Amino acid sequence: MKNKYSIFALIKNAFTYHENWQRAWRDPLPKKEYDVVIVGGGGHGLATAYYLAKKHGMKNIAVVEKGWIGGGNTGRNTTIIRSNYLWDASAGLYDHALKIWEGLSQELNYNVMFSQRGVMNLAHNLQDVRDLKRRTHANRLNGIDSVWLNTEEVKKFCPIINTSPNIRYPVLGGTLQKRAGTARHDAVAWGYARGADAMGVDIIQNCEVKNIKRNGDSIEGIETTKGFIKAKKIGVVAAGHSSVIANMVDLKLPLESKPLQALVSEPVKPIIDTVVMSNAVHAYISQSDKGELVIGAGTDAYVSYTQRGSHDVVEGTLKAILELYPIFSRMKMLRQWGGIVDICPDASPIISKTHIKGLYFNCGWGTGGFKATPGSGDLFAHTIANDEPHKLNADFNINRFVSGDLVDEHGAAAVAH
Amino acid sequence: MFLINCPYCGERDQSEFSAGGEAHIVRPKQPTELSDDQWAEFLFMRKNIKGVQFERWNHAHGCRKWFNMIRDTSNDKIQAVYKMGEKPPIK
Amino acid sequence: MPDWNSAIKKIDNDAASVNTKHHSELFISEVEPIIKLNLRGKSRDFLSMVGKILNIILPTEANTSTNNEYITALWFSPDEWLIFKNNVTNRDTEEIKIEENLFKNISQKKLGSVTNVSDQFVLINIQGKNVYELLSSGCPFNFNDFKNKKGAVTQTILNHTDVIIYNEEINKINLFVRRSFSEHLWSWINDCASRL
Amino acid sequence: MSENLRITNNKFIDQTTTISFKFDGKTLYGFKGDTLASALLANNIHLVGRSFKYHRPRGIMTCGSEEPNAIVQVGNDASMTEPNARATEIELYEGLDASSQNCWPSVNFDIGAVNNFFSPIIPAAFYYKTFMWPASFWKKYEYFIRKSAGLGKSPTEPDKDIYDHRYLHCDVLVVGGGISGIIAAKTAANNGLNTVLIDDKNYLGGTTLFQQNECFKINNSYSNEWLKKEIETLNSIENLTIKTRTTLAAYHSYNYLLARENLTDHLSSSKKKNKIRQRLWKIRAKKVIIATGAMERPLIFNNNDRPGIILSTSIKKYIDYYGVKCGQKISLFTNNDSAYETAISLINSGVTVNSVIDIRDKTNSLIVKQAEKLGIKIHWKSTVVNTNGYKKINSIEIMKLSDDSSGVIGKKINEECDCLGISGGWTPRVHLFTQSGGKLKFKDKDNVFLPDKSELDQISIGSCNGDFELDEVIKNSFKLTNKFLNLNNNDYENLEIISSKEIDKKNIWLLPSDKPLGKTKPFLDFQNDSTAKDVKLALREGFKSIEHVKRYTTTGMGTDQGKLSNMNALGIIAETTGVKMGELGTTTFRPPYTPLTFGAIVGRNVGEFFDITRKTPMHDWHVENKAEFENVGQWKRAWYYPIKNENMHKAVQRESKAARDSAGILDASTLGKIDIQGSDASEFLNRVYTNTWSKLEIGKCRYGLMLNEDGMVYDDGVTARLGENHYLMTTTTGGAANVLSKLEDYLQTEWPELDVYLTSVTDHYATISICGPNSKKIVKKVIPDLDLTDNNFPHMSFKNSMIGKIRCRVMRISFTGEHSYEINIQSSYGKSVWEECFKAGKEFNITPYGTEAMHLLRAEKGFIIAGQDTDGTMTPVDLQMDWIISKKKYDFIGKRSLYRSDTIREDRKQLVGLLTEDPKEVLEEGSQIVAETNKQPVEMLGHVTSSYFSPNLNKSIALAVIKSGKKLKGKKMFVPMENKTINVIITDAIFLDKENKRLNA
Repeated sequence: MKNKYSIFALIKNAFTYHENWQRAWRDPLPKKEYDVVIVGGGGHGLATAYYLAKKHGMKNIAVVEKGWIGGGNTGRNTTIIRSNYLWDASAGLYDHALKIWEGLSQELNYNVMFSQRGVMNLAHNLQDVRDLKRRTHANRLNGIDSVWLNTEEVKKFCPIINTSPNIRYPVLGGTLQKRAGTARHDAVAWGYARGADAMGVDIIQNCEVKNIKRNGDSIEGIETTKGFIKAKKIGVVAAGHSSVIANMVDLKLPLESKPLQALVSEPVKPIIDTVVMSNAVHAYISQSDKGELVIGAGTDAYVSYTQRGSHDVVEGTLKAILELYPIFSRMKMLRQWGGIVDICPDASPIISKTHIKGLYFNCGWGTGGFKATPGSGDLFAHTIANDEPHKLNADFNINRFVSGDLVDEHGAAAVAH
Repeated sequence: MFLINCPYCGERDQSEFSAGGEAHIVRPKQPTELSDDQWAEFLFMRKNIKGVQFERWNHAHGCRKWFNMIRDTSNDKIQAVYKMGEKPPIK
Repeated sequence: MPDWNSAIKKIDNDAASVNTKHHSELFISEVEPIIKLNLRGKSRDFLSMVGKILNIILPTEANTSTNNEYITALWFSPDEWLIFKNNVTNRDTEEIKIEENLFKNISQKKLGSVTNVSDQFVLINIQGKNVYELLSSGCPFNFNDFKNKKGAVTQTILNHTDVIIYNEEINKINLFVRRSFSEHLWSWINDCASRL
Repeated sequence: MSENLRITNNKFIDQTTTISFKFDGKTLYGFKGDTLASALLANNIHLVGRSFKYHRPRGIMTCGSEEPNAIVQVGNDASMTEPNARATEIELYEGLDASSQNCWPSVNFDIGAVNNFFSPIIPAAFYYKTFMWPASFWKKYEYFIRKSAGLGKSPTEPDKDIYDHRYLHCDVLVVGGGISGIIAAKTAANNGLNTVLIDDKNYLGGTTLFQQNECFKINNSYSNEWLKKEIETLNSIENLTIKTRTTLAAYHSYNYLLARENLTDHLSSSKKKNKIRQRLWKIRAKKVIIATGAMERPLIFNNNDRPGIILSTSIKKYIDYYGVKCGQKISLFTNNDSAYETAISLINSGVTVNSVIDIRDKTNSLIVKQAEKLGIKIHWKSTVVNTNGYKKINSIEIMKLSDDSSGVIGKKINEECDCLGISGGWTPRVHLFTQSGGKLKFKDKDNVFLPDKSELDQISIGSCNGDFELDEVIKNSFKLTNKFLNLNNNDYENLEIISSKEIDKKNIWLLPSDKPLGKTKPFLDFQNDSTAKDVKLALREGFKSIEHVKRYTTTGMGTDQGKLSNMNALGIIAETTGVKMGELGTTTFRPPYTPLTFGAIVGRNVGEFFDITRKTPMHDWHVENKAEFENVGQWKRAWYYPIKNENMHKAVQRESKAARDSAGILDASTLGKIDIQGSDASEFLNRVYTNTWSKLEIGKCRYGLMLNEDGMVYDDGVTARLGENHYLMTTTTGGAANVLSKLEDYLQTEWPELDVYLTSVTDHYATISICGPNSKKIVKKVIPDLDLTDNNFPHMSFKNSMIGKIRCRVMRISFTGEHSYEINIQSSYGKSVWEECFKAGKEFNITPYGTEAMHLLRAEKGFIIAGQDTDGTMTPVDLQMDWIISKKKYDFIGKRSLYRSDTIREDRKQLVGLLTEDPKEVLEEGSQIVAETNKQPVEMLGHVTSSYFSPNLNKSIALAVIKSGKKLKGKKMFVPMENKTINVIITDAIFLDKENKRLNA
């Protein structure tokens, strides 16, 4: 049993100079065989393992991670959480996640700092207005708290936005989802890892999958840098590297892995207390609890696994930021980085079985996977445990690319997140 | 920012180019004879290789010519460029 | 008879029909519309037909140009060229003659294409010591060799706008920009030039 | 100014020019050439800020860009204030007004310091363990957490300064103007290579510039005198460009580098005006030589964070370069020889050096011998176990190290001091190298990470490459440069160099104290208040990766990005876990090297230059006639033309009515136009459009629909057959560039066998569209020679003609359903012909209409707008445009996708018309349609894509896409709004003139 975290635990441990805190998770060697091996120790993978153990009573589970947990897109994103998606399928999926977010700190006994400070999406041209209103109407009917704001209301909600009608692409209004917000990204991975570990899940870091061993149409296990691990089921949650794993079993996925960049400014006192996104001028921004402005850029158009994108993208994003927030011109970029995002043609994810028995994929989250972490883990766990999808992820199967029944969030999410 | 050697114009900054995805995915000559699966393979399925990838680029803000590039996606190193219709200089 | 209008709104109300602007070590002027034709073709017959009609050999070396007394031809790609008159002449008659002659002998004979793009592009002339300081404020192209090479041509981007730059003489360039972009670029060029 | 802290024989800064400045409201004085830090120290001000978490007093610690503590707010003007500026980098100027940050009410008395009291219960990452109960309180907790976060304050008004960009292409870029950079730059440039040398300081020479010591001599001169002569020769070298005050910010792949040049920050406000503040250089270098030197590290011991504790070599720079004494009685604490150079400089300037505390056993390098000769007291094999003094250090406690150095022994010595210099050895500045993708190797002997393998054409030289001794620096810099540039230069071959050499090296990453670790405060990251204890806590809790430790403890996440703390943190992890440092690896250094203003990154692309504005030839006319504009892509399109106080609705109603009642005129110049020639032009169109083109007569026009390969509608427009092998295609305004590039792609990649040429002529033509029952009369007046009879010039045909001596092409096509003409003329004449049309139409009350009325008019006729009525999920069948899909053609782009299992479904969303029960009720575009009102949740069947009040039908009309819409005509549906539900009836999508009578009227 793990120590419970609380203010009392902190006070108690202060007397022993904090020398007696337990490990948040063990550092086990891989066993010979697991019922389920999750490939990828990011938020989604750890959450999957957590829910497999918690909701489906599975005990013999491992998460293998080639680096350190949370070191991929989980630790590189701009932490935006929202569920105001256009299509019913997406709204169902992301709002399922949002509902879990709302009690996640308590569930995990780990403060993931989920901050419901609202997410605003701005409209800059008439088509934006139509699209965003369409989304707001759909959200309302789907029970998602999204409202349309006119320009004055936008200004009122976030006074530092330049809403002058004389700028190149004036703000014509926007939508607001108040339940949306941000969370502390690292804490999500750590919290799930701690929770999963407590239920016996083996989290094995620095363990890279080199090959997947299969016997005809079913899988047998994985070859790793720490040896062969036998597995009844394998759930792949490798984000940008999904295709690399898929290629091991000659499975082609409708994915392209592209660089996505983000940056933070130096920390300053609170100046913006919500999240503002703008598709038309490609910028989104929030301020972290440390005071840094967290700014996301777009993806580059080419495939790359380097975790580095081109400077033009960063320049373009900051250009848009200064158009909307000219007060930030003297702020300084402190750090800039890139992640690798795997993008589906319809900008929606895949949470699906494959034609290979025992092999499951959870991928294609593109630029916006963080927000779905708890929901994605829950639904993927369901899919693996029951060998069939939950109704909330039934539409996100691989076969949709054959039938043509896409969940096209492209129009509504040129810049997702 | 890559420095790309356009096979027609010479070395230029990446900002003059646009990327066009994987190369040598030939549009089927008789699409009507393909199954939905086969058509989906052409339309959507990609190798998305980490390593040496063959891809298409367009010198969009220069000569407007499309050409092929061999690039290692694990380090972004461009290994060769060649014109449409030409055989790849590297296997 | 309709009048022609510059694409660039005249801010200085002087008498000249085109915009001009002086800066330190820079003189920037708009060139009155002259005939510009886009030629496309791949075959040898195409090249020789153009040569015969215009009395000019189209440049086949990348990023170069050729010219004669009347006409300059810029290389765009292995099968695309821009030709333009060196001087403003009687637009309404002479232009049509050249174009129709080429069109008849090239396009209609299936040797290639001939397209009038006289007003597709606005031509801006920039000269002075600071030409390349100005260009490198918004253009990723490496002008180190270009600037010493009379007749050199490049298609590139200047302040996010597609442009064609032709090295007419040392420290004197012709810049072609699409008409709808020209006022914006003109404004950017002058803003930039005022600070060099 | 406290005179006694300045020495007057200093040669580097201008002590004859006094500059007044303000710090925390107090007026102070410094000299020209001072930094804010040196001027503050000269005024005996050490306390300049408070730390992030515990609000502990913080003083100036370094003299450069790695400064973690002395970060200040510059200026208090709402638009020009700058947060988090480093006092060590700010050049003093008249009127500089700086203040300390993260403290309230003042740096001297800071309420936030109460956190220091709570520090026992708020170790690293405590927030993950608490604030969870009750759940609803997190918002309140967070409010206070956020309030206490952040350092400086953001400006609150737009920046008035200007920023700029410049591209630079060179053969060799040398980064760093210290001794090795100078040698490299000179060698390169003297051999004909176009070379650029940049340095972030306002002078060249690095630390050698003030290294005047018997132990360091070149050709019998002091090393600094020799270097000065070298610098003097640089100006005469032809191929060499020198940029000072220029910081290399980012090193990207393909030798693409960004450098920021500061142009005005050091000038007084009157001199800054109208000048570019910062310029971002975008450098493309064939070869890069990194000569960025090394940084001194602090030592990690109990209470090592007090104001007055300064890096040893910074103390040396303050005395030798700025002529400022950091104290009167200085102690030095070191693990290497550098502190001895400082001690000697201090003694030579008349400052008392209490002692040097050295963790090593006795060593006898040249410099140490010299120090001993000067009588400097040295505590060998000793450590500082504690320091005292809250706002400024006043004494230190020294003890001997045990034999194995793991603890302390013997008697504690108390030494009074007003400043403690510390030196924990040197860290090569490998940041740029790693940014560029280079891999590091660890050199155990020196405890340093050094450049190893790189993909790019670059080298590192000097101390950033691990050469720390003067003779090695010179010889190796020169040798490596020669080899890298393939040169046979011998300029620096035969120098006679005297250099003290460090003999002993020793590192104890966390120095022992006489107290248990839990009771000590050994700081690692001074800005974020993370201590060695925090790192150990993280390790205990299982955060083993260096990245985990960093994120868990926030070590290295301050504004110095771990420049001072990273190596020490790694060392402590290595010591604690027993893993070798080389195996741990470092955290990734990310760009920029030092923080870079958003302004510099964006440059001039703000305000009017944020994005290109495209204008039509008639734009000025629209402006003169008070048009409101709509942004369509980069185009400005006339949206509507209000008369007097008309609002948009009234203007659009008037314009739409006039267009049907008499005549309307529209600027359609923005539509994309592509000239298509070649013997396979017809075949090409067959493949890119869904309908058949080969049989279109010359002189005729046809509407075409273009799909994506996935079968979804992509673009549409009218194409005219100008000749046997010649077409003119029109595209949507927004789609123009994409359509051309897509068509080129197919031509060049898939169908190279087709003889087709595409040339954009969008800008070449102005397009004037005149519609309405009187349009014919107006066109007749403008072009009298043109035979406009229906027989000669029917709908969907065009004629070439002349206006005066200018050629024009008139097309009889219609997007409004009215009898309508489009005049295409060379753009230069567009405005003039437009005005003529207007003049000719005056008697018919010709009315200019904008895009909004155009949208309304076409909706009355049920014409779609690609992008408004389609969203990338609509096939032509969904749009009920089955008629446009050729059944005969074997293939066209997107055809196969129309026959997939999902696309052939009959219950897909289909385009229909909608009429509201109340004809006055106008639906909101984007509103959703349902079949039942009393259910929650309820299935959404579709949505409204276009909706208007039609003045011509005197009722509200709308287009919508609805599931199985085709079959549902006549059915009643509901549009639920926030506060009401609107009843609608599904109808045909054509509301007006189904028989096309008006077209032919």
